[in-house]
Amino acid sequence: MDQPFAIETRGLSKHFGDVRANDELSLIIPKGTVHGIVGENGAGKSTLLKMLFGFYRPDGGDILVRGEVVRFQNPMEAMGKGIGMVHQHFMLVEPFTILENIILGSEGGADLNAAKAKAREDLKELEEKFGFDLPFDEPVERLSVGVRQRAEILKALYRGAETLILDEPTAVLTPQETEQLFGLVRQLKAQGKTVLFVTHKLNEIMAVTDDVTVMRAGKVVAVRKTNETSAAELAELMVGAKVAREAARAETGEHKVRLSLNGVYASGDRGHTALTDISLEVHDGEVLGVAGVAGNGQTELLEVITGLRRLARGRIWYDGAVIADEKTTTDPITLRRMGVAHVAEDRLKTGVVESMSARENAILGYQREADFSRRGLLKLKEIAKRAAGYFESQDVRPRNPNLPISSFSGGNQQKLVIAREISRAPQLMIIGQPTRGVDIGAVTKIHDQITELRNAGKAILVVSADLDELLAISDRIAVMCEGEIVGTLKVEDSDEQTLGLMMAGEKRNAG
Amino acid sequence: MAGANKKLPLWAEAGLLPTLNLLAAFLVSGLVIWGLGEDPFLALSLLVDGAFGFQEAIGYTFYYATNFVFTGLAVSVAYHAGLFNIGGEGQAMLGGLGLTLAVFLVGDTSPFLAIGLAILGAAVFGAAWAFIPAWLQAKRGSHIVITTIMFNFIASALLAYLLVGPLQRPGGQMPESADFPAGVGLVHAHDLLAMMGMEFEQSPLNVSALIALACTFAVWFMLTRTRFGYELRVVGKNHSAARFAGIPVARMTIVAMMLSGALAGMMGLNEILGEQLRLIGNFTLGYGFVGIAVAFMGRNHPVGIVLAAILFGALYQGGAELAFEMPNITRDLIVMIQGLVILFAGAMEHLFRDPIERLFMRFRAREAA
Amino acid sequence: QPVLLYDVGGKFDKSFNEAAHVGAEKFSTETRISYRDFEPSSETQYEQALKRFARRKADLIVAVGVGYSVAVRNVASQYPDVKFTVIDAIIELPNVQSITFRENEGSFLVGMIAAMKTESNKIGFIGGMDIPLIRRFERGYQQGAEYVNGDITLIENYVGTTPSAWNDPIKASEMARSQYARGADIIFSAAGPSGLGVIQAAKDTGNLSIGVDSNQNHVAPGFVLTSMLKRVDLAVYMAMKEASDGSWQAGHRVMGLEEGGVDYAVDEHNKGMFTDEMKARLEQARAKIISGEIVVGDVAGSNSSH
Amino acid sequence: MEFFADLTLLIDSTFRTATPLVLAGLAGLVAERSGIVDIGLEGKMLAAAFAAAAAAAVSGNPWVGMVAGVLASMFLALIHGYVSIAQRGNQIVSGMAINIAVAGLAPTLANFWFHQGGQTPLLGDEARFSAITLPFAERLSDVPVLGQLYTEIISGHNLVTYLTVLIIPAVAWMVYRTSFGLRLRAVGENPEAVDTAGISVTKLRYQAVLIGGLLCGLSGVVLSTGMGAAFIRDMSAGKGYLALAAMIFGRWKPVPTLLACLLFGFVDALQGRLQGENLPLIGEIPVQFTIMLPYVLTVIILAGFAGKMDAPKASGIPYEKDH
Ligand SMILES: Nc1ncnc2c1ncn2[C@@H]1O[C@H](COP(=O)(O)OP(=O)(O)OP(=O)(O)O)[C@@H](O)[C@H]1O
Ligand SMILES: Nc1ncnc2c1ncn2[C@@H]1O[C@H](COP(=O)(O)OP(=O)(O)OP(=O)(O)O)[C@@H](O)[C@H]1O
Ligand SMILES: [Mg+2]
Ligand SMILES: [Mg+2]
Repeated sequence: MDQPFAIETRGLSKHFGDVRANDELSLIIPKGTVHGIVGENGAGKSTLLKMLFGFYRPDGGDILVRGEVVRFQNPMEAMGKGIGMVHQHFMLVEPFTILENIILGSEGGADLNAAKAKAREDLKELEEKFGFDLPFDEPVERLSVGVRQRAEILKALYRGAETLILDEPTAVLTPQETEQLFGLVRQLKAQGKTVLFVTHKLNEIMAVTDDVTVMRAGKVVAVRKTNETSAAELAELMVGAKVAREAARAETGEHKVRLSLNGVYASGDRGHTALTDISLEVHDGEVLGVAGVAGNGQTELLEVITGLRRLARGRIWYDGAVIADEKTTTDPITLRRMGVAHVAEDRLKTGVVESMSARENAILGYQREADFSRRGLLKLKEIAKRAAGYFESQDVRPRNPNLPISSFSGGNQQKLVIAREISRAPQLMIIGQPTRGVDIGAVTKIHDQITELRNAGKAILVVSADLDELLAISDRIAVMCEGEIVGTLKVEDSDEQTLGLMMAGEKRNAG
Repeated sequence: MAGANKKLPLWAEAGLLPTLNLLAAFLVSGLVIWGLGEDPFLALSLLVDGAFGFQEAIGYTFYYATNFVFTGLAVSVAYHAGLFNIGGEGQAMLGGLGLTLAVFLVGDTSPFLAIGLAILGAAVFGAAWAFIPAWLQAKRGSHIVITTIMFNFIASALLAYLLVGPLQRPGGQMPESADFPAGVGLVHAHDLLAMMGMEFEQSPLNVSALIALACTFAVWFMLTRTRFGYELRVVGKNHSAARFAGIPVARMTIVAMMLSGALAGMMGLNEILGEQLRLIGNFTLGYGFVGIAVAFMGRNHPVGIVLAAILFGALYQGGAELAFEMPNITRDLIVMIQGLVILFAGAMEHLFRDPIERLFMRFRAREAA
Repeated sequence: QPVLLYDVGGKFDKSFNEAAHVGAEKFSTETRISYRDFEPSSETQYEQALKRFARRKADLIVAVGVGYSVAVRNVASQYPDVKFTVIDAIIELPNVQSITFRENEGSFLVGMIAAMKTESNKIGFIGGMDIPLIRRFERGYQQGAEYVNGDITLIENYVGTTPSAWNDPIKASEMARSQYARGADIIFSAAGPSGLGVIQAAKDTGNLSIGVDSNQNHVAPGFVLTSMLKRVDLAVYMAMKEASDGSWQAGHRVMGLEEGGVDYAVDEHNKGMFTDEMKARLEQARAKIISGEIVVGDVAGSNSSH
Repeated sequence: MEFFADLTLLIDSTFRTATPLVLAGLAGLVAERSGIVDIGLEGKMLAAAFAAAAAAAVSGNPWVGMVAGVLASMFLALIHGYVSIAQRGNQIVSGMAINIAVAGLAPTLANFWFHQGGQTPLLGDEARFSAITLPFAERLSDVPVLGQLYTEIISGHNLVTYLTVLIIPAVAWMVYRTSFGLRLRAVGENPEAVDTAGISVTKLRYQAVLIGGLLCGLSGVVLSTGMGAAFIRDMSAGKGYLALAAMIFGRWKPVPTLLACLLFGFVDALQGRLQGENLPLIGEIPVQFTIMLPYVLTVIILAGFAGKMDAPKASGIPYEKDH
């Protein structure tokens, strides 16, 4: 008989120490549907998925696949049951080619070359069916996130996945890539596959899913048919309260130029030219958004401005004074003293020191400021006080500054980082990916804070992969492509499509 | 893994676990001894008694421990900066050389000045020897584990050259320098105590033990209380975050290594300026390597390092006494026991941690209920 | 009960520690007086060990190796009523007997043997650790060889510069192979256990080697030309014997050819390789050395007191 | 001609001395490619040298020695594996501990069994892998150049050396041309990816350390039953560390590692050759400085490669999958 449910869980529970990550969780996912899961950071989404994929073992309850109870000991068994997963942080071996990554673990035979040859054949078929076109022999480390993700999906399908689990797949994608992904998802559905889809972006839920489950604190708080609910309702269900409208942007009028780049060139880590002839201005009281497909120079742009990368050519002025040119770079400490704050794009890699406590992270970059250290000695009391303050003001959870930062979710880490950088009342704020992977509750709060700064007449530069975000908080949006600024638009005359096309380098615009 | 260290109370963390590991090591050693047809329990009691049983023994135990405190601190300072300094051995040798040169430079004119200079010389030469690998690591990315190992070999050859050449003891047969001028040397503990009217058997224990303790405190203070220590640890954990925070990674790498080298170099104070009163070709006897084990057994915490150092001091001294008393237990066997202790106490902390943690969890759960 | 203290080289170093051990064994089997011995693992333990046995009022403490000089000096002055015998070092104290050897004289003779035996006119020397003590082996060896044949060439190598050089037979044998390949057909190795590598190389390449300290002729019969004996065993034996029958005296005793402290070994394994003519020349030279007609050179400062 | 002769015998010696380095280097390579840093090569080598010499001495058969040596080394590899994989312990400390423990245990057992003070009895030729003269070596020896090369350099090494010549391509093939190799390289780079691909990280790493143990075992075997003819305390004399250095030089790749080992072997032979030589200009170099040569050279070459070396990203980091 044909069992209608692809996956069912009954009273599924998972604890980490005393944290109930998943608590008596029951849900049903009909075959051939796209099922969305939303919830705050730490709601338990990833945990649930990892159990379904056999990566964690449940502490209680059952998982049923096509009607039969399963007890996965490891992902292999899950795959055996036709469950494939694309993780939030990709599970790819960077120096390997896509092909090698795909066959890893299911080579079928000791001879590698034979295995590769065979895999190529089998993959052709899949490619036809789902319209992939991947550079199989490129090392993954050279590929864009979008491509990597499709590689991950293909990997799952190659292993015969019937049900595909996606954890925050769009967090790092461009609109085009996102669209491409959705196209793929619809195609999978058309082919009778089931898709389980976690995201923090409710419009995506509305766009692709058939049903949506809302989680809070490890529990299911609601299940809805997508066409019978609204983003607003979901948001409410998630946080358990009405989500405040984002603060309005006050009229700040014309203001002096705070930051300006003129003909800036810089080379990237691989020695290639990452920035070509970049010129831009940021005024007080405005938010300049920078859009672009990841890896088109945004990272390097942030770095040259914040003194982490030297220029090959060109000049950078701050408040009328040169802070960088071919010869000179101003070091981050001095920049901070001059009132330049920096929210690093890659939180875990740059913005925080994972194994250090939240308290110690609360002064990272400001350790030399008078109120944190005097004559080389740390002012521990002062630091503790400040950290506690950040936890309060940003409502960081769990409320314990002594935990290592690694045991906070990205969302909470980000709140802390923002607090740290805002606390110095900067004149210029440089922000990379303000809300990547952060739940909407936090997103709203962070956006509000950015807007408040702006209204208070500060200058802000935001790099983000999330166009909605840029459209929501920017005054002007500059679009980068292949290290150049292909155009700058006033927010009122920009929209996803145009921006998207410009990002893809299809359309230029001297706005 | 986060908060794993929070799962146990301090006494279990710092007391119970190390003890269990130690017992495990002794258990295995005991089996070997038994296999060799000797009485393990007698051996153990002799070892303990030989290490702490009488004043002289205690003196020797702490004398050896002093060496390990220096080398252990050296390893851990580098480690906090994310560097593996296997070069303690060579740095110690150069430290010994530095202090010797200082002594022969001014020893005859002013012993006091000489001692002062010697302490300085030990630190400076040790630091200098660490500088080159550090610089290569910072600027050229040369693997510091390898370069420091190489520098150990180079140091020993260099010392050998000087000790059968320029620094050769007149008419000497072995690679060793002439004796230090009279009066140049660190005060022994028994003399010190005698001055204070306390009777204590003779032993090589000398004031460098106090210097070692001072260094321990300094390192602890530096790591936990100073901005420099904070920046050093940031560099150790995450270079890109360090750059973000405006910390000059390369310079920090070099400075940390030089501090490490200086600490290792000061080991010579105890061996050379404290006891031998002449430079001996191979006076380091692998203490630099043992420092690695000491540092990790001490969980890279200054206090832990002191405890681990005392443990090893006891093994050395007690081991010697054991070999005195039981002729069939050779010094080789003692070396093996040391190896096992390093293995169990230094590398297998989870052996008992995980079960014990589970125990505590259940215990807490019951309390909660 | 007498006590024997080895140096860090350890009891069975196939060298003079072992020789000392043999001497003590000989003593105790003859006299049925047992003895205690101890292998320190660091210089620091020298003094520790000396004190310990001094406190126990040992009849005699024999310390082997120049490394002991300082330690013995300190402890002996602290325990004036205890007898000390130190080998390879010289301490001037009323309760210390110092015994040193003229290794260079023995080396002179084996040098002659090598020179008389070589067909390639090239001979080799491989030292263990590069220290004066070993340099004087080389010096005497060279002088002896040149005494026989003025234009003989000597190829020399040292295994290393740290104590580990005594325990690296692999490197020693590589050096030996190289020397043989370069034309040497006889190699004298003063390298402790590393010397076994030299003998092995001689065997593998069908050449000759010369052993050292104790008689190593038996190690590879036919490939060990002879061994330069350094009779530490004799010294230890005598010291213990004298101490037990009361004839022990403090002071400095030098053991050269005259005293039979050094010599070359002839036994069933190698007597075939000696012609009477060779023997004659050797005995002649021995006589000349003893009479002082031949003065065997030495390296700076060996044997001078501390 | 003098020069040519010198060169041939330097190269000849290079092959001999490089053999244990290459084997140990490859051992370290396999282990570290899987993410397990193995600074315990020294100890495994020594243990194998002892076990091989002891077994060969007792049985009079080198093959028995080889088996014993390899087993001893693999046993230690297993311990290191257990500590690093199951116990998630510090791999460097574990390695050092093994080195120290073996340095003590081997002579103790040797003394206990053979009463020759921490040594094993000298092996007769039948009990060891002595030099093999390849066919025609004698006859070709007087054919200029080629013939000499054949006789002097190619011929006349011990069996293990020739075995090594086969092992090198075998290891390279395993690492790059087999599925196992793919998994091996993957687990050293990103164990989590391997885990989610459904392969047991633990099993893979145990396999790697065991292979390492086998290779390292052979390197010990050649020391005491090939190049030497007995076990002598500490006879590994730092070769384990040197092999590790060679592997890092070789950037964790088989062939470059081989070259690095050959370089070390050559420089070592050269330093022996330079001792006591009166060089033009320089004059006679003191032994202590010729001894330094290999180490100084290592440092110089290391400094030559600027930039980070591409070590396996996960090497030295215990893999913990939380629950
Ligand atoms: N490996 C772990 N160890 C300890 N606790 C964990 C672990 N993983 C998750 N948790 C706990 O379980 C809770 C749920 O985590 P989970 O990753 O499922 O949240 P999430 O919904 O995926 O959050 P996000 O939206 O940030 O991805 C967290 O609050 C956390 O405290
Ligand atoms: N090792 C760990 N120890 C304790 N908690 C953990 C651990 N790993 C993850 N967590 C918890 O799991 C939750 C989410 O983990 P995850 O790694 O999914 O965060 P994240 O996905 O980076 O957050 P975001 O989705 O906002 O980016 C967090 O609340 C965090 O507290
Ligand atoms: Mg998650
Ligand atoms: Mg997440």
